[in-house]
Amino acid sequence: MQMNEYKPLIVAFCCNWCSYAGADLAGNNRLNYPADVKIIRVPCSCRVNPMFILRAFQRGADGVIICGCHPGDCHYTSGNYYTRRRMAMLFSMLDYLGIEKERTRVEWVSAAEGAKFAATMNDFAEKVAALGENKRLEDLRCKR
Amino acid sequence: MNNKYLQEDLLRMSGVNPKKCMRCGKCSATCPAYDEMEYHPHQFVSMVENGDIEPLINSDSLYKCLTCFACVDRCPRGVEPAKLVEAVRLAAVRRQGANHLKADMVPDMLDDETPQQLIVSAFRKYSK
Amino acid sequence: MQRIGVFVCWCGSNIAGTVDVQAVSDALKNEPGVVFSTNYQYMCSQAGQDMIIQAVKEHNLTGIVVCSCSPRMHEATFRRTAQAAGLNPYMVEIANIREQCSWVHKDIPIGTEKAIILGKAAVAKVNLNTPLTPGESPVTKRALVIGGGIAGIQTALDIADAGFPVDIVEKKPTIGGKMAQLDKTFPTLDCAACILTPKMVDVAQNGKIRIFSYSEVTDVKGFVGNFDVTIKKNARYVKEDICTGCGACVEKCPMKKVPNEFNLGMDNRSAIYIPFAQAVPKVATIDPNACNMLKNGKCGLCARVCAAGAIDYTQKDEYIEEKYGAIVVATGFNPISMDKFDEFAYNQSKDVITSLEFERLTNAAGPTAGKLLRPSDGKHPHTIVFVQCVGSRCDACAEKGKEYCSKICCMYTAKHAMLTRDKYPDTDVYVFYIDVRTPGKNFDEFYRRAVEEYGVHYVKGMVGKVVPEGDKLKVQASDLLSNKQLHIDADLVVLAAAIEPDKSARPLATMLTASMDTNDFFTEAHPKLRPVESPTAGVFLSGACQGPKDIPETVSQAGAAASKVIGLLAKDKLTGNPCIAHSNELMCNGCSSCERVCPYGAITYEDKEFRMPDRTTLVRRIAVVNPAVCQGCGACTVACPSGAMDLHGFASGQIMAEVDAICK
Amino acid sequence: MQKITQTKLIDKAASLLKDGTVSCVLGWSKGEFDYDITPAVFKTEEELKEGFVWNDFCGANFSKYLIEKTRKTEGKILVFLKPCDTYSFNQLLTEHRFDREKVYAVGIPCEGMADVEKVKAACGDGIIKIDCGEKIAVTTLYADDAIEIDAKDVLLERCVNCKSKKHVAYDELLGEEGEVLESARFDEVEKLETMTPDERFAFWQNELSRCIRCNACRDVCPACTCEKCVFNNPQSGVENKSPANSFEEKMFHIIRAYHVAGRCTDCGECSRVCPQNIPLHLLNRKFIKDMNEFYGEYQAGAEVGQRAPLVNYTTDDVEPGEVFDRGDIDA
Repeated sequence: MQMNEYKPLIVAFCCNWCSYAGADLAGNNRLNYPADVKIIRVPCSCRVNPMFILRAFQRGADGVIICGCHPGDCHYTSGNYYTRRRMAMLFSMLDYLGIEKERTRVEWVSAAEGAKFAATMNDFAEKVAALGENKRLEDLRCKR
Repeated sequence: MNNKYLQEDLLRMSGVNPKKCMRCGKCSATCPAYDEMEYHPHQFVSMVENGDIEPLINSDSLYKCLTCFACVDRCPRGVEPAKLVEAVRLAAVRRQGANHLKADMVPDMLDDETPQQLIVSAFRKYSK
Repeated sequence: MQRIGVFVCWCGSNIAGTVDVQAVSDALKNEPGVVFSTNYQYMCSQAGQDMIIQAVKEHNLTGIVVCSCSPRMHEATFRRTAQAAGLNPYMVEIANIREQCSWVHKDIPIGTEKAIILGKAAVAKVNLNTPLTPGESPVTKRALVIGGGIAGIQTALDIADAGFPVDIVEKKPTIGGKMAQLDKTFPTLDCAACILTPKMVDVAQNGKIRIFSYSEVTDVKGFVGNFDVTIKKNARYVKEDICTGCGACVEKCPMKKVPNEFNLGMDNRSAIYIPFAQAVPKVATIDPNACNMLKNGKCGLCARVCAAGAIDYTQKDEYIEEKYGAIVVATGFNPISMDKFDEFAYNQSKDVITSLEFERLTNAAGPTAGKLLRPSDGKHPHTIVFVQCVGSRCDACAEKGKEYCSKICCMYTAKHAMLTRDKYPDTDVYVFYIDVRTPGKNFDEFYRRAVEEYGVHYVKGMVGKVVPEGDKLKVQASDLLSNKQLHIDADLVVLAAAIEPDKSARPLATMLTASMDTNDFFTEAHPKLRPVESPTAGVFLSGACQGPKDIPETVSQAGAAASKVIGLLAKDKLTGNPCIAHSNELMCNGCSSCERVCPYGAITYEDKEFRMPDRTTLVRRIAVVNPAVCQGCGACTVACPSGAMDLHGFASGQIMAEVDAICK
Repeated sequence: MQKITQTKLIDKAASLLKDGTVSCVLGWSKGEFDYDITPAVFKTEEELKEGFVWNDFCGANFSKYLIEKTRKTEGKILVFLKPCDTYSFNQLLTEHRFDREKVYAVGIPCEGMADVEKVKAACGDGIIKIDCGEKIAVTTLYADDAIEIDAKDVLLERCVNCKSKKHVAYDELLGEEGEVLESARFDEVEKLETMTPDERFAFWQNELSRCIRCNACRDVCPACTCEKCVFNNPQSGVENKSPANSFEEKMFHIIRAYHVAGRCTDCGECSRVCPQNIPLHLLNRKFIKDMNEFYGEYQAGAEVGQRAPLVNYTTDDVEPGEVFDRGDIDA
């Protein structure tokens, strides 16, 4: 499908217990967010390997967001605390390499926060769209 | 000025959200100036919420409030009625264009015994 | 190569309204591995499921992708369908094109495009799916109940009734909890002790129930069906099995000035004590902070008068380790501290009391033998003011109160007011209320009787301040309905203090890895449909630890928790979640990174012999995952530097395939 | 000029071999040229006398070699450890990568190692002979006399910013014990942090585009000891041997640095061996600096059994969205 208007491609990793359910709730409440956001379900945000994020950027994603339970509410008690450290380190490194920091985000969304999920996705998609295409972490061979 | 604007004005000036009130009446229960007032702290909250503001502006109750903030301290819901009273007071002063206390009246009131703080707060209370 | 069938659901118009389902099933037909693709009105209906089963048989499918509602809705349904068709249930993946597509997008081309991409991702994942078989673990047929109040007692009795052994751990010297301290119970006004103590005796006499009183849980390991619990039995310096509860020691003990916690400090007890006459176990306990013998070795009187020889000053804390299949939390509640409510002068006057203290004042076994007397001077109070909602229903930001309604105060205050007027018709009783909340069988009738028959003055308004003056308490309050400020000279002020979860609940929740809300009440697995289960498998909730409750509600929840426990213990084996971590021993470095992040301690190490290409043997340390303990969070998979650790069902390869499909 | 002499080390090694304490010695030996000293195993006193070298070019960190060596060797191995090597040694013990019982570690003081590139810059090409005495005497094809340079002027970056002269692990220590030093090793990182993202991107694009994916940085790294490296594993999704385009250089270096984050002792071997002179230590040090700032001071390998920041947490850690502000605030 050829689109004139630039549409960012956003990959969202959502933990099964909170954020994926929060995304479902956003759907239940018919809260709109851009179709550019594609959700991948993981058991816990701590399942998200930094390599997956790099992979997504390599394959042409313009933004990657990781959503998990609020710190302290992890279904597995401590998973999101590790996520918080891992992502803090990864994001800091990407920023250090000059990659736009608005392309990555971690957000804590509980199962009850459908509205927050939609608002977060709207905001993130808007910020990523404003940056335009991801040029700094692209792999030309993977381009559409 | 229409009531809706006035109401919005009051809420913005005071920063009070009267919807948080659960009608417990603890503000009025705790008020030391209760008997002096025609409208009591809890009534300020509910009347402003209902847009019934004219009677408040025209009432002497405005100037009976000691601004002691006991109601603010005790309110279980954090509504802060005294701030609302203060806001209504400001509205009254602005509307009349006539202050209860004018700036040129102040020098006469000054004497060495009066703490400066009192003058300042009285001025704050009766004019703006 | 997989042979994948794609089934796109219309969900009536829920999906078909914004997604061109025909276009989706057509587009997915050409994906690698897909040999069959169709769409249908309701995939989850019997007809839809039959369609899947039919297709599996006809096209020899090895994997299934259902494009439908959220996997949280029907993943289990379609897994059963796959199983019925002879497939491994874990060969099913769901593309969520309802909650995360058709319901959030309004434009058909956009919705359709996204649905196709989500479908492609699911197909890419199924291509890498492998059949999984859940592991099995045995069930220890014994339950642990933490807390020996009415909730714990009822749960334990019901579980024992079904034939399973139960242990109760109670931190106080006796079971009974808060109910044992109450006088009468609303709305029927039965005496609390009369209905509770027979149950306590039942517990004591039940062969299936063990009571660990004066004990606490210090460690919990393991998982549903296989908990390893450490119980610390505090030294009570009395041999429990020998003590007859005769009370001779209590009588002779010279240290008699210890505030009696059972009467909330309104009278004193001795250093060796039995909390109350009907205590279970009826065994004396020495308070080590008060006993002269234990503090400085001088006294020993109780040992001399004990005919049974039960006193043992050398007793040590004892740690007991026991296995349990299920754990019930029944840690109950406490009234909040009144320290922050200066306006009510609770700390300034003895005659300002909480409702629980009022219970003790009117209880025949209480400090005044049931006569309503003022704590300060022992005089009969003539004007009593009850204040409702003290610390309940406060603003979320307020430091001193709780945001929730404590639920039981309206009814017990009506009870107190009514009983006072009944026994002492010469008293004036005022109740200041914000709302009177009486939902419950015969509750409103009860409240109306207090007003109409007993003449209790219910005043809509709140007490603003209480000032002790002479032997009176000056109460300043508002009467909102008559728009007046009231000034009452009261003799006694009773505060209906908000209730909060017991302080022991938070550390216990950490041990159990059970979640709590911001108020420290335990969270239920589902607020409506699973109200007595914690989200942590094998942990159940009973009574006020989950939220404010009155006695009938507590008892019914206790029974419900018991039936859930019985349902669990009745199984011989539990089937686990097969989506768990596993380590590739050829790649494992044995570096311990995974062990450090595992929240369940599921990873251990062993030295394993490897045959090397040059025919030598190499012993290397490798990680081993205990499939019964692993819950499948995946923390280890990312901590692992070599990528040896992976997760069944959410393998790195599968997730990357999804990423690729989405980004293509 | 190293304080301890080559002869002393040979004597030590020879006597330990002789009395049977160890069965072999892991040490440095002469390579093709005088400046490319390479690791070697010595089994006899004769071999030691013939090949063992200790001078200003003995940068190699032997810790990593112990993994393979301890598996294959009967008896104990003698290993010489410079202060920075001992951190790697401990880190590998933390990760249970070799049997401590099979190693006899001798700590030796180090005055800093020379950077061959700097030597070449000072003396020109065509080096045929280097003598390390009081000064480094370099003989080249083109100069008549040996050129003398001060070792202090040609130190490796990691030695200029040496973090510690203290040995954190050894069985026996030769010479005097040093101290943990205050170093300016994060200054360069800080400088980068204060640049704009565009400048940083340009900087790294320039540096990383030189990468030829020789894998030397990975192969030499004492933290890169995986039984199977993800870059060699087709299942890892990042398997790749040579860079196809600019993305893969970045990908490789981010993943490499992330893999050793929290385990990297900042020994600087990666930058030392890089034939393209990419400042790889700046990636590792960024992680170290961030972890120090966000999660408290942590030196990998300072003690055996430490819990690295990335396998640890506190309930009030910094949020990932907040990490970016730090550099600016500090600046």
